[in-house]
Amino acid sequence: MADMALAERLDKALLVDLLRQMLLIRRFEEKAAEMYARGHIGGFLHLYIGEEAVAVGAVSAMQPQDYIVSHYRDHGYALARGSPPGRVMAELFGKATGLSRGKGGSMHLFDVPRGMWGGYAIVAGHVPLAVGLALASKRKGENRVAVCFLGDGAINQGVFFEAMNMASLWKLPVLFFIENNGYGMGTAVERAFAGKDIYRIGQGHNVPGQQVDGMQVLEVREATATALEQVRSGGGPRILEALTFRFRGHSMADPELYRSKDEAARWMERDPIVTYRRYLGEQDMLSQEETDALEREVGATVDEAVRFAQESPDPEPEALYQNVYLD
Amino acid sequence: MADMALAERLDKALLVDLLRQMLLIRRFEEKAAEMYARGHIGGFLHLYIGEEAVAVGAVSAMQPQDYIVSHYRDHGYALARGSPPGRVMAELFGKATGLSRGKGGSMHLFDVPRGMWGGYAIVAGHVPLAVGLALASKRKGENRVAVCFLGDGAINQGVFFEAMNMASLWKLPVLFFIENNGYGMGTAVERAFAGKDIYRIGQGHNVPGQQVDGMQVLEVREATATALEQVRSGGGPRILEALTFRFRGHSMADPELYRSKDEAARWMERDPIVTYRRYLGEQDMLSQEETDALEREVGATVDEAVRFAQESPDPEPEALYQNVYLD
Amino acid sequence: MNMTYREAISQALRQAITRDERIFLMGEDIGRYGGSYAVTKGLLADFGEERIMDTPISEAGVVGVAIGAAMGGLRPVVELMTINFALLAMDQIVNHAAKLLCMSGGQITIPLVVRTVGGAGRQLAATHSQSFEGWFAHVPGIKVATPASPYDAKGLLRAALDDPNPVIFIEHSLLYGLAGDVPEEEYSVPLGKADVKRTGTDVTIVAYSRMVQVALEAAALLEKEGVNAEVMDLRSLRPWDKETVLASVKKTTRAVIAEEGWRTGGFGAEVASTIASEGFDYLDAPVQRVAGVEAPMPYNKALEQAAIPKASDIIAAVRAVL
Amino acid sequence: MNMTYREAISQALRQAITRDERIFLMGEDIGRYGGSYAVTKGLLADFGEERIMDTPISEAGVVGVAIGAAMGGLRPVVELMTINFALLAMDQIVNHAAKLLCMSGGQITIPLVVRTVGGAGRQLAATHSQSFEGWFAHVPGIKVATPASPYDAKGLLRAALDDPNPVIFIEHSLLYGLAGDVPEEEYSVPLGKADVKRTGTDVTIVAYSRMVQVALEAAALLEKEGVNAEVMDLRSLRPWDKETVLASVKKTTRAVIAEEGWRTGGFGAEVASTIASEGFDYLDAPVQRVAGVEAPMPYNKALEQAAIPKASDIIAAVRAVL
Ligand SMILES: Cc1ncc(C[n+]2csc(CCOP(=O)(O)OP(=O)(O)O)c2C)c(N)n1
Ligand SMILES: Cc1ncc(C[n+]2csc(CCOP(=O)(O)OP(=O)(O)O)c2C)c(N)n1
Ligand SMILES: [Mg+2]
Ligand SMILES: [Mg+2]
Repeated sequence: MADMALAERLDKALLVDLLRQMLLIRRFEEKAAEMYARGHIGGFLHLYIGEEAVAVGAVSAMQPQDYIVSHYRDHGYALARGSPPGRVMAELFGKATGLSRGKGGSMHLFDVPRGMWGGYAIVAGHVPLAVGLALASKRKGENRVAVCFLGDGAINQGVFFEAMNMASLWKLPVLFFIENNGYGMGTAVERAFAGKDIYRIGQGHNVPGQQVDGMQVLEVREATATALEQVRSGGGPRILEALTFRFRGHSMADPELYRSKDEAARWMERDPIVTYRRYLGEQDMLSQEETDALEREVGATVDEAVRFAQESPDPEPEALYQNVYLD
Repeated sequence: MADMALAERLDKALLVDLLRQMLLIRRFEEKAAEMYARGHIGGFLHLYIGEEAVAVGAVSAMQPQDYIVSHYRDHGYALARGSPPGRVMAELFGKATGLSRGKGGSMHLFDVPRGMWGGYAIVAGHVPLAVGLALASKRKGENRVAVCFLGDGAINQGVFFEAMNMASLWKLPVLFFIENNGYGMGTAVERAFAGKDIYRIGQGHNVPGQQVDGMQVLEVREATATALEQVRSGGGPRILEALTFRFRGHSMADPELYRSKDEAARWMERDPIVTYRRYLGEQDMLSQEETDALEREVGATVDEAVRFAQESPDPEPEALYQNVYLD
Repeated sequence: MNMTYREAISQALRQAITRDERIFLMGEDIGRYGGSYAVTKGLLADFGEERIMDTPISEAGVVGVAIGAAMGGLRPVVELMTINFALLAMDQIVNHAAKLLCMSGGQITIPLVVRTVGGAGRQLAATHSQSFEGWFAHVPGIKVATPASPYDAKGLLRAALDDPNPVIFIEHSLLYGLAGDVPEEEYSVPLGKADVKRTGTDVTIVAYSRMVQVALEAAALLEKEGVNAEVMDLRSLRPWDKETVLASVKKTTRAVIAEEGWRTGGFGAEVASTIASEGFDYLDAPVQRVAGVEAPMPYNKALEQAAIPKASDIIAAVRAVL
Repeated sequence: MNMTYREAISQALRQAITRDERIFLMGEDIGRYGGSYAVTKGLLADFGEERIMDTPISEAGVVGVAIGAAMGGLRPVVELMTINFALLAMDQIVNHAAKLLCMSGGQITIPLVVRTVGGAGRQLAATHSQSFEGWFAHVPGIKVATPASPYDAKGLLRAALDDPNPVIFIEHSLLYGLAGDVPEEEYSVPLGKADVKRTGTDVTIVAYSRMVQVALEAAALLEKEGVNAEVMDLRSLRPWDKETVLASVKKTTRAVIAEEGWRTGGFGAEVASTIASEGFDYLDAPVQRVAGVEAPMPYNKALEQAAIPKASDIIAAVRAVL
């Protein structure tokens, strides 16, 4: 790992906390998969396993006032942003205590007080929303950057270009964070996108881009921090592309016929949690005991989240008619 | 004019014919404006005056089997493609003898037998249609290139990128011909498009582009011929951007508050017809008598077109119900 | 004051921008060009580029950006140049504007007004002459206003701007020149309240947008035949004022619905079906629907006129129910 | 042969691709992934990438490219992964597919089939659970098929593929597992012919797509109460078979319409309004409409179930008309 220099600038508590967050997301999702299999969770469940360094690295570089606007593979962002795991799990269970009161489910996690402005299930549909939030921020002089997370598949939607063009034209504080996990459902990037480099897709619109290794949390954090600084200082939007891989299928129903076991295995060798934990150990930042304690802590948090979700009530039947309109 | 070398490779008949075509478009449209003012033409009428070198240069470089798919500012393409001026005028009049039987009007000129596959009034909506025609051509091994004419304003529509991406991905024979006349309605290019160069907008998708002076018919012709050759040889799509200017308002209703008389005057000095006629004269290709004869010929053609349109019948009332479905 | 429908809307916008600094306009050619129907003419000069934003030609993106700006605390008023281009923004309107309040469990609000222009009659041909108001009225989470007079245009726009929900505000291009009395000061015409434009006893004609004018024309002609028609302007389609309509039908026992768009699945079907069911015991004759001819709109003027409902069509329908 | 709705559609596609070399499929993840509802599974291996084209996630562009390919003499079958995403392609479908034949004066033909999947019931929440078939049925120039059984799915798809006009073919995700008898060979079920699924004398229940199954369920329960319901499957919404529906209502004198989508402006309004007007003299009770609750679809399972019409809702409506 080449990010020693990065690590040296951070204190141990933070470095360990990044690991804790990644572990939390991993264990949370493993448990969610189990709950899905048992029928407690319905609809689509898109796991983030393998991509944890992206959410954790990126979100850790954001300021509290900044906006997260993300696609439907959104558990990682919410958890990294500090949404209570119990309320996230409760949303997956469709409970009244869920982040979105059981109305949204896995794909639509909203935690506005914590700056989680939603997961969105229309591919790329959320991109202009992020640009609009950035417009509001700029107009109101708020110093809030909108960070829009989207997948590699989303850049083939026209609205991405429409929104990026306006963001660039009006120099709005938005960071387009493209999580390139190699596939949009079963379609490999190169079978869907005619360009060579995703991070350069903004060049024609004057939007600079950069690529980062999405399997290394500290690199993601650093690259995000730099990009955010540039965006925040009024230079207009930027693109950051993180190279990563989802270890699981697209959603729980995916037979994964479109990619080889080999390819997956190569990426799994670079498991962001395993490598980062090893690295912290090598740096004498984390002992085996501390690691075990972390696992226990995270395990307990996840168990507690499940308990909370299970014991939470369903929404009242009247909830069906609530929040259709605001009076 | 720097294109003597270009001219030398062409024979005189062709060189003069290019002038004749430009003149025809000019006089045709001047007359159309008059007919509009007199109430013979309704709806929107988007004049092409000032841009004649683009249609004439580009279309003259196309092969008969190639497809034209154009935006609504389409009189020039139809006339350059050889559609009978009488039938074009009749369409503007909404007559049964019109190119589209009076159903389409100015914005929707269709002359399929001559390779004019339509003018389309949804900005950029026609771009994927051209790509689809190119797909059909490739699949059927037909050696037909689809030339898609669109305005500078159209590149801000997402579907342009969606279509271009597929064209590039599948290496389809399509030429995106962007007529940059500086404005989309009243919005200057730089107030709508955040990029620097339109012709480079395809780079992110691996679509090479080039720019040409749209006020010089021979240069447009040469650049189009080169681009078409590349496209036809299977290299995938290309972009050609022609720099031009519409001398009239966006449509007949335009008060033109958004641009200065100066700017217009500077472009009018480069009137594609005036400069080309002068050039032909300088080259001893065209005498004053020949010029006068050309004007008379074109004038007679336009008068005859108006007469044809005026004397043509309206569609029968039943036409309202025709061609809604094919049996 | 006497002013046109166009002026009434323009004044409503001007007063709103002046009153509330969160309010701003976005749209294609609303600024330098002056608006393609000149509704926003002069506003850029008075309020500047921050409040009157010309946008690229990107309907989906523009509506999406406006939704985001509304989420972020501003109050955008988008102009979609015509309702035909709203098809490009359908996903943003239906999947975001209409749903985020609910889907977020109440955390996101979208105080957004989308102004657009529908209708035919200017020889703009098939892709530029459509009426999709019924589609928007189908979608829970948004409201739909369809003003038919200068007075209502101004008042409904104020109501839309005060509404915390997304409102689609559908103008009609042939009404822009229509003049009428409009108070100078701001006022609100509530969404969901129909207006009895003309009282009558023999038949209820239900209409909205430009068809209100056509219905009034028909009613005037019918009067000469001794038929006394009540003309009802729905003013908004979501919510729509079933109660007032049913009360009128109870009185007249006969109903005709007039709309400009295609018949099959038009909003007229909703109104007719509601009257036929909930007013079953009132009706002395089957409800008649007057609507546009089901064909892509032809460019040719005579064909276009034949495709759009006229007073004579309404009169024929009234005769059929008498 | 006994096969599922999914298998019937898959077989229809396979036979069509085999029979006609102009036919090819385009869509997101229909190839390598095998189709998000597995309808196209196995086709890529058998027919190759020229005939089974995976596309980028670009609904508007994909439909537009397919329209162009149809113009150019091919016969594309587009899969839009769900009807919710069809909103992104609305402009291409409505402004191009539906209009070019007419707008070109008959020069352009678009033999295009757009397959898509509508409906709710899988906890996919507000943006993934909608029913827009009524919108497509509003548009002259396109046809709309809504198969409710494996037999019809196969036969209607053949009819759609033989039709020289653009056809929107709307499947229902909860029907894919439904099994039934389906002939091995190709056959055609005409668009525009309703199917009497069950004859009865007391009430006509008109439905389409999944609601046909729900109506049959309701009819079976009603039989136990001694109510003899006729269940009618419209099979296609444009054209729709008014004659057969009216003939049934003439016999039963009572009608209930069941649809899954939102009530206001749903296609049920068209059917109800037509029955109420053209069958005015037959009706002994107001037509009842059963439809989905007017709210963005909640993720929570119980709420979702409460929002979708059930057999008990249809039974209640039948009781109301008896
Ligand atoms: C407009 C739209 N089209 C299609 C889909 C179906 N769909 C859901 S996720 C997905 C793939 C997205 O891939 P990518 O953007 O790379 O994100 P990832 O799932 O890899 O994180 C597709 C096609 C959708 N939700 N929205
Ligand atoms: C989708 C859509 N949005 C808006 C319009 C209205 N409109 C017609 S032409 C035009 C400007 C197009 O500019 P450009 O592409 O540069 O072509 P030009 O008119 O300059 O030839 C606009 C906004 C439209 N027809 N379609
Ligand atoms: Mg991906
Ligand atoms: Mg232009």
